[in-house]
Amino acid sequence: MSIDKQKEQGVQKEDSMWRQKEMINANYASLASAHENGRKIAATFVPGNLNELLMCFDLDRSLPETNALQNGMRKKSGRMIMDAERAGHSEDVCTYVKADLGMMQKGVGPTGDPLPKPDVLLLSYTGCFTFMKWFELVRDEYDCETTMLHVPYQADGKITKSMRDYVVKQLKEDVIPTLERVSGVKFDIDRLRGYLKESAKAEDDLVWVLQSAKNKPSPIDAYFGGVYYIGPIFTAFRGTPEATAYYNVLRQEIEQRIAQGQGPVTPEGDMGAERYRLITEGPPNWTSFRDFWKMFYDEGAVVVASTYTKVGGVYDLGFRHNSDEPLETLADYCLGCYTNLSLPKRVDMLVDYANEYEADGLLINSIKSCNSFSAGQLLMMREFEARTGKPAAFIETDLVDPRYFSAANVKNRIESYFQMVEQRRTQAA
Amino acid sequence: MTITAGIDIGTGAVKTVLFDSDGGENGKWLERRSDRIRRRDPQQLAESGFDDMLSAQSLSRDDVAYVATTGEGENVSFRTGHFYSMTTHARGAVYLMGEIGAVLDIGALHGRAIRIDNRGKVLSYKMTSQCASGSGQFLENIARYLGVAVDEIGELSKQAQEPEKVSGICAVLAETDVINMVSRGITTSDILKGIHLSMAGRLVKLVKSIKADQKVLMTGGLALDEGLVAAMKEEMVEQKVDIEVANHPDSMFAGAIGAALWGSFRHEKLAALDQLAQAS
Amino acid sequence: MSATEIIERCQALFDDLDFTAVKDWKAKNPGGKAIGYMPIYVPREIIHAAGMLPVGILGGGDQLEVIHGDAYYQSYICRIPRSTIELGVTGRLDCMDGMMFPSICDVIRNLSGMWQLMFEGKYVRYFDVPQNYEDGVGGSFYIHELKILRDDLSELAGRKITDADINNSIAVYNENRCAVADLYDYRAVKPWQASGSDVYLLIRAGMVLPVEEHTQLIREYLAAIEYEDRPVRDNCRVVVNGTFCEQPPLGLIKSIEMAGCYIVDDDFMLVTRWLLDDVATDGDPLKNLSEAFLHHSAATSAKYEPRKEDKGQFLIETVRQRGAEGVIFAAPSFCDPALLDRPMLQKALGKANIPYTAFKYAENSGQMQPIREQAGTFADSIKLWSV
Amino acid sequence: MQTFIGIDLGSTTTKAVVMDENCNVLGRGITNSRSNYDVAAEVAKQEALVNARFNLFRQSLGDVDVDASVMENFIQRLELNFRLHQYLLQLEDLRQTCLGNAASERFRDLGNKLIEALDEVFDRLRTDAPAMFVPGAKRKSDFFRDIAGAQYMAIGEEVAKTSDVAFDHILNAYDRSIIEVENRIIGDEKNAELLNQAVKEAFGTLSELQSSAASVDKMAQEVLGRELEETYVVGTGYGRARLPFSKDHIRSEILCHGLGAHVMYPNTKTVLDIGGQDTKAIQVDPAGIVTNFQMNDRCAAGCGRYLGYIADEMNVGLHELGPIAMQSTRKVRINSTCTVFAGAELRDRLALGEAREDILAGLHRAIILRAMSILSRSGGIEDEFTFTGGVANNEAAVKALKELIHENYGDLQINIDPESIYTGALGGATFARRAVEA
Repeated sequence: MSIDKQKEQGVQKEDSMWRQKEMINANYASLASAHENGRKIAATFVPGNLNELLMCFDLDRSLPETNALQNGMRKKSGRMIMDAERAGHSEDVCTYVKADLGMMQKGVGPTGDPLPKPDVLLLSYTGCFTFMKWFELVRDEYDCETTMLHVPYQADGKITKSMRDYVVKQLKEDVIPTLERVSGVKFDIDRLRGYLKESAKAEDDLVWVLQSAKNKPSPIDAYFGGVYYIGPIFTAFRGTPEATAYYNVLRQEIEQRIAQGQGPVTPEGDMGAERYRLITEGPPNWTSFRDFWKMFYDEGAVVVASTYTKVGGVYDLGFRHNSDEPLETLADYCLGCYTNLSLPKRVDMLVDYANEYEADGLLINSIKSCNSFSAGQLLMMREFEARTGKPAAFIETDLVDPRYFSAANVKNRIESYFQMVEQRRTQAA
Repeated sequence: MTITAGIDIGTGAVKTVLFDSDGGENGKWLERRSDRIRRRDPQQLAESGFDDMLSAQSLSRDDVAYVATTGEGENVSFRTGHFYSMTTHARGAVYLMGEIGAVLDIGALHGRAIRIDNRGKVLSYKMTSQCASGSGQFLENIARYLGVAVDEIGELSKQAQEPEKVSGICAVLAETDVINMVSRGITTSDILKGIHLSMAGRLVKLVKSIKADQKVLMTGGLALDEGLVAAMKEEMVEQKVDIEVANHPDSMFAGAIGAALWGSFRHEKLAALDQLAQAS
Repeated sequence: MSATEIIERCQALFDDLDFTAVKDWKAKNPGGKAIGYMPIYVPREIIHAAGMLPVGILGGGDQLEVIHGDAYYQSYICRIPRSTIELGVTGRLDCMDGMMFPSICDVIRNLSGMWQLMFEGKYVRYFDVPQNYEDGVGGSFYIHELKILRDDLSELAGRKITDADINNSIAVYNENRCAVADLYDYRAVKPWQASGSDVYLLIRAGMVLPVEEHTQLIREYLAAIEYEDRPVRDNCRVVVNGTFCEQPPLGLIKSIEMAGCYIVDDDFMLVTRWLLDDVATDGDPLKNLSEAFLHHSAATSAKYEPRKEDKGQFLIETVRQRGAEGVIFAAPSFCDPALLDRPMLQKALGKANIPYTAFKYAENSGQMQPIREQAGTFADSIKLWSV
Repeated sequence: MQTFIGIDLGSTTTKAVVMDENCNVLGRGITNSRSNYDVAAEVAKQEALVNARFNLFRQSLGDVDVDASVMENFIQRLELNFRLHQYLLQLEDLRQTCLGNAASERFRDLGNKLIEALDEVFDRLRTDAPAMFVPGAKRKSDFFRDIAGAQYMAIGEEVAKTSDVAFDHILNAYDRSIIEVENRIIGDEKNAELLNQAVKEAFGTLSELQSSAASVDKMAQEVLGRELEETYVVGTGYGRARLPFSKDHIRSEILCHGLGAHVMYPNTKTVLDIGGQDTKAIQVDPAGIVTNFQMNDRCAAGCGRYLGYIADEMNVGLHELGPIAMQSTRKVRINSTCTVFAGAELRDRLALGEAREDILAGLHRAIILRAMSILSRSGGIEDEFTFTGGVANNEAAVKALKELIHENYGDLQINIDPESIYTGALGGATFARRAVEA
């Protein structure tokens, strides 16, 4: 359904939402016609997404995880996954990968526009082992030129010079030359600087938006709403003026909500009274996103901080793209993504969030597909409870595999959790 | 001519056949029997069944050139050799139906799709995963719960108006699903059909995953469940698989037949090797 | 010792979940330290050069009762981290003075962080390896990682580790690599003599024994096995692939053979066969180790394959060299590297007309019936149709 | 009088607890959840109310000057007689339903044979009935489905041998009738009537009572006549969503189990409940408030039903498993607790020549191992520890649990109440009481 039609029908959304929807659709439209219009397509991942660099070579950007989640939300992923499994991919492995391969078989993107095969795969191997095999699989299937950017893991919670040098060297000696060859465009570092400046502006506003959740009531839901807010910056738009404009509008909307003491907007309009403030760890489930969200706002639960909104960059801890050292800043950006952080560091973040955002507790949505997130979450939960004295709940779902979302189970857990928090509160009072 | 026996020990029943063939070719079917295990010792069932068959043909054990076991028959004491289920079902299926591209073996606890060439060689296969509410066992449990006799299942299932599939992967939770259906007033027919469809869904997925391109023959204990057969046909359409799912009145013997024929083949091969050995 | 006695000793080492062998070594070497390492590869030479005992930690097998370990993991994560944590919280790993977690997948990667939180005060090292194979790029990063390891260990050992020390250790490990290679070659020729489980147990012994002793043990076995007279069975020859991290239960290896397959090559405990040739024992040892890693190491699912056309070639080469008739892909359930890689390897085998079959296991799998069923059918299809 | 009722709608059984305003448990009732939750809830509640009356009888004992032992004896008879009548009532219903079904199309070609066979079966069932309800008699279970079922199988098989009707047909006649029958509610009036009858008969059987019959009867009538007002009802458990209750009459089973365990054992810190298809580990604070919980889902491995399948597979009663396992002399490690494949595993092991009791012991340990890791996930075990749910009545499971707790957490107080299966309902009833206080 076209956006204007939806608008006519008065579908509940803020301006920023419409803007974003338009940006996304425009990008898919552009990808669809890229080859006719002589443009080349690069595919790359959200964590370690070097959007500014790719723009320097006039490449269109396609992000496989985003495609998969868009297909999930449109209830198309289930079939794609089964197609991939039938083609011989294990039922045990990441469903983003299978949804992506299933989609590529058909060559049609989430919006229904054709999605041509990418001309180059920028394998920024950042914080997720599966990425590496994912693009090996795509390369194996579609013969795409592939360039690997290996981003070392922050095992000890810090970025060392050796790590940065390694990444920068790969950019200089491997990634940039490959992109030049594929695109036929010469690399211009000043052009990169320009995009990076633009990025930093949007990043400031994004951080302001995410931190607005410190207000009571919180004007935003930093998880279910948050996934929309991170959209442009984490995908094909960081470094573009559209993105900067989007965050500007978004910020104004939220300033207004704060002034009027309003809570978050939900698919069913404004949320009722804020009863629970939560931190979340882990990605959401996309195939039942609405039902999942409803389980929260129906109970007056709002997420005030989430780690998932940091997979494409932990900006709230201070990182900004810095145009003064363009390549080094790209390296630091990749090295700093949430899933590239050590487990102890991730626990610290959760604990700090719980305190700074005055949360009642932690909810971990453990994702079958994503071991980078999930392996160790049960320990993170214990550590969190021990260090904050706040209760945590643990549920298991998946990203885009409808077979793995059991509404009854999830509801039972969440219900019991809220009743528990409630009970402890009345006890304390 | 060589007389060989095939013994297929399954979860629910022991199937035994006696064949007369030359090296497994143009086999003549002498005897057959199937004994439901019902908590008895399969080994003994196999042995007694075997002997009864012999006496029916007024033969002695020495007249049998090769006793081939399959299924869970690896440790049958009086066997000559053992062949694995997929090998034997493939061979048996070809004997029964000739031109087929794949075998779908459906037992009490497993489902296997086996792609074969026209001589019955196993090219590839796929099995249902361990935890599967789609097992025949599960169907039987539910049938009893619903007060339906095994021989009624098919008929009832065919009468279904609006079947509802069981969602649960774990059979126990799936059972609860079913109980909930009953409590929501879903008819017995619709429930059974629902289970058949869920099973069929999984099985067709198997058939697709082995990329079968020719007629598929259903074998094993559930091959003759009309309800399942019907559901299979529907699911094939549903999942856009354009090949015929056939079945054969004797398909439950496919494993035993295959064993008997392979036994004969092996027997001749070994005999040949002996001669070679003696010659040299 | 007879071959059987040697294997009995290895079996005893294999069954011992308390690492008594390590404790004995420490008793004999006062002040000596032990460093545990997980699959698939760490440069044991450097640990050895520090005068320490490298100990392979391969999970708990099918005899360990996992209680606390399960509490840390969801149903969809493989077994090895659970049983490893169980070994840790039950004090069985107290005899390790440090733990190394190679970069193999996200589960093991995160386990390194869990170890930091759960066992404070112990030396924990996530050992990153380059996925870029240029000496000047990945190489210099890797050499830096090796330096860190060397310096950490010399601090732990309380003495400087010289290049001479490392070169000497490299020589010792060259010996071991050579013995292991001979063992594999022997089995490929006479698989009925050196059974799959024999070879497995022999290599497994190398996870807890000092390398010199292990080399010796293999040599003794090779000498003794010739005197055994074991029946030749009508089996086909297979390469087992995908078992490089979580180990299959011994019962599975035996079941494969029972079902009619001789294992003529495998990727169990790759650490012993990771570097394919001798490593130079003169000059800068870290540079030599790096070059060996970058240019002369085994291909596995945990590595990036820079060139599409090389995908699966290493496996195909192994099949050819060993005269194998097929490949059995046995991978642990939920093993990302093995299971994501498998379709590409299968495609490559398909092109090379090499038959294969595939199934999954867990280190504590109990039911071998389905395994025998599949391995057996595979063996049948090769045997009955080979003219 | 006011009563407060908690109903725990479990996946396999439904439990009810009736409480007075001083939080004393008056009565407990249990029934199989069958395919109709409303019926199950109603039946469980009625059972609990009937049971409450028996306890009221006990409470009123003091009012009459009769030797206590005689009185206790009287009440026991009373209860047994009541159960017998209830049983016979349903048995008759079953008979009619079976005969009805036997006359249907399906069995046409059997002519009268099946009808005759059924008549014989039910005659014998009726004759055997009283023996099951004499003091000290053991019954396989307390659910009509199970008692009648077991008897029916046994007798049916014999009848099948003598008559020329296949056992399968006789069995099928039962299978298709039992659901109908067990979904018919007996009803309060009928129960009252049966109770009255039972009282009269109890007098008949006990001569010692004749002298003081009048006072006893007066007491009895008073108790029978007393009105039990259902002041507040709280529903919980797996099937709670299906109960015809408003939201504020529903509580999560986690909270109910936590509170119930706390009510039984006020020092409880950790609760383990192993039910039909889920296992819950719950941590509670000194006030009985849940501080943490973990439960299995999407896979019922290692839950109560697992033992059910095993019992079926071995053709023994569920309650016999424990005792058999207790005879084990050798340790057998079993790693898979998948319910459906339990049977296969069992056959595998038997084929390997392992002893039945050793395998069973291994299976019990496997279940408890799973529970142990769920406990560990919820934060471990703290003194005191309370084990609830159906499996808590299985001695082999308890043995394994005690061993493992000792091995992993040392010596601590382990509470197991013989009535622990009612824990959730007890918590529900307590919430009901509190709801009215507030």
